[in-house]
Amino acid sequence: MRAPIMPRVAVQAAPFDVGAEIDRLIAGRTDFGASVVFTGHCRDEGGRIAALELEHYPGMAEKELERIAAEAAARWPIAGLTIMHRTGKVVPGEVIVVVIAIAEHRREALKATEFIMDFLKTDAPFWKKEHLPDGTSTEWVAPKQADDHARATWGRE
Amino acid sequence: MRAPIMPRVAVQAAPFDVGAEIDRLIAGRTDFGASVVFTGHCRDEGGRIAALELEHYPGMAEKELERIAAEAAARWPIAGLTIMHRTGKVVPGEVIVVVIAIAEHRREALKATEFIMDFLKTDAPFWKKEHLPDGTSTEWVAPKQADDHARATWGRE
Amino acid sequence: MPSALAGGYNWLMKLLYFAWVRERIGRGEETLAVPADVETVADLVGWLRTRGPEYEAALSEAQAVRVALDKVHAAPGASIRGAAEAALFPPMTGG
Amino acid sequence: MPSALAGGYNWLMKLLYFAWVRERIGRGEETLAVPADVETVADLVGWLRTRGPEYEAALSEAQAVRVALDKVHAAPGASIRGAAEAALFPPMTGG
Repeated sequence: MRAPIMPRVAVQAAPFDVGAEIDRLIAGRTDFGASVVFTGHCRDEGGRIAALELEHYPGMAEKELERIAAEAAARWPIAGLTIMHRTGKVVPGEVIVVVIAIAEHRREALKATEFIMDFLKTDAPFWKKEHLPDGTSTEWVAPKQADDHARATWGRE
Repeated sequence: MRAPIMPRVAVQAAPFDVGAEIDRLIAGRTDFGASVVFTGHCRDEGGRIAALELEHYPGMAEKELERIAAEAAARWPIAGLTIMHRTGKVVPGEVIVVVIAIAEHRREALKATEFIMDFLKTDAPFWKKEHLPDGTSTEWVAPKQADDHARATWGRE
Repeated sequence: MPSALAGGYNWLMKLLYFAWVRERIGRGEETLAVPADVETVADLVGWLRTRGPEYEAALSEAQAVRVALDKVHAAPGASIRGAAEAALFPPMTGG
Repeated sequence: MPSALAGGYNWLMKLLYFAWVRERIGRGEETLAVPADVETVADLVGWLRTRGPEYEAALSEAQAVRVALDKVHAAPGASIRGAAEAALFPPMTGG
């Protein structure tokens, strides 16, 4: 009986207003019981990192986020979904990625969020470069085996 | 090396300012990579529910939330934690419970949030009474077997 | 006073009731003199059921009634000795 | 133009490079005439490696290089026929 949801997906250089995104998804709605807001933040790793620079593949990045959103919505009866990812330079504390999932019950919202982040990490074409405090040296972030493993636990694809 | 965290726990009749609670936990911090904000909302169930009334056991409610917070912090290396629960009357759309967990990596923050909600549902002394739109009839919400099952999957107290 | 207890005297305990247990009993709290032979949580529930039809109505679904002693969940076999406060309530439905 | 391909003519493909693949090759994109006998993603990577030391430096860690055809992830054995655009990049590290 539930109408298919239209996930909101965005890739942008501007910082996010997470509160506004939550409002945009849930304002006026009384048909959901659980909301999960996941945000991934730039860490300074004890002062080692001055900034991260996010490179992406324009066009494919949005397409992959849409594909992952559709897959999550097909797996769990979620009532609303937002996935947003930053590009360009971000400084410690800033939000790199935000996932907002609402559902009737908590389990769907939590599982969908976990699934989206696991797939986003391994499938969405973004790459992080570290800018170190000395202002010159930079280094590409290495992928984590744990991320490949996390994606594999979902059982297909 | 991580200092023990001091979870923030509150039980209150006033509506929550979730954005302010997030800020309170994360403002100025650059030592975490993942934040999960779970909110449980009053649903109207297609117009069946006009409001929920939340009864609680003062003293024990706070104590149980603190116990659950401490247990979560002992299980996962979380960097900050907030658990808040409403009492009294809430209307559809309003937030009943909020859990905010921050951690270095997403998995800890997501798992801790899931764990906290599973234990809160079965162990924290709150009871919901439904107020129906006719203005007179009320009914106590029945516990869900799924909640007992969810708690049991964590393997010990 | 352990000697008084051992001698079979009643002792005073604060009882709290919540949700439909409270509604059926008709009050939220009371202080009762609990007989000395009421030793466990299960004994306490059983003894309360003998106090009148309103208690019987509230507590007959023994599986459905939970007990906390001094604000900590207690199993049916737990001793109530030393507890100043016992709360009886249905399974919780918060969150 | 299948007949031209069947006849062994080269065909034009847009190549995109990202992250350290881009840095090592020294450019973000280029359009190349791909020989007709380059049929799969693996063939394409192998052929690019023959184009010069900068390509060899970028693509020698064959396990580490991923390919997308027309903005969709493609396995090494996938056919590149019909694709207008191929992107080569390291494992992703977003989120």
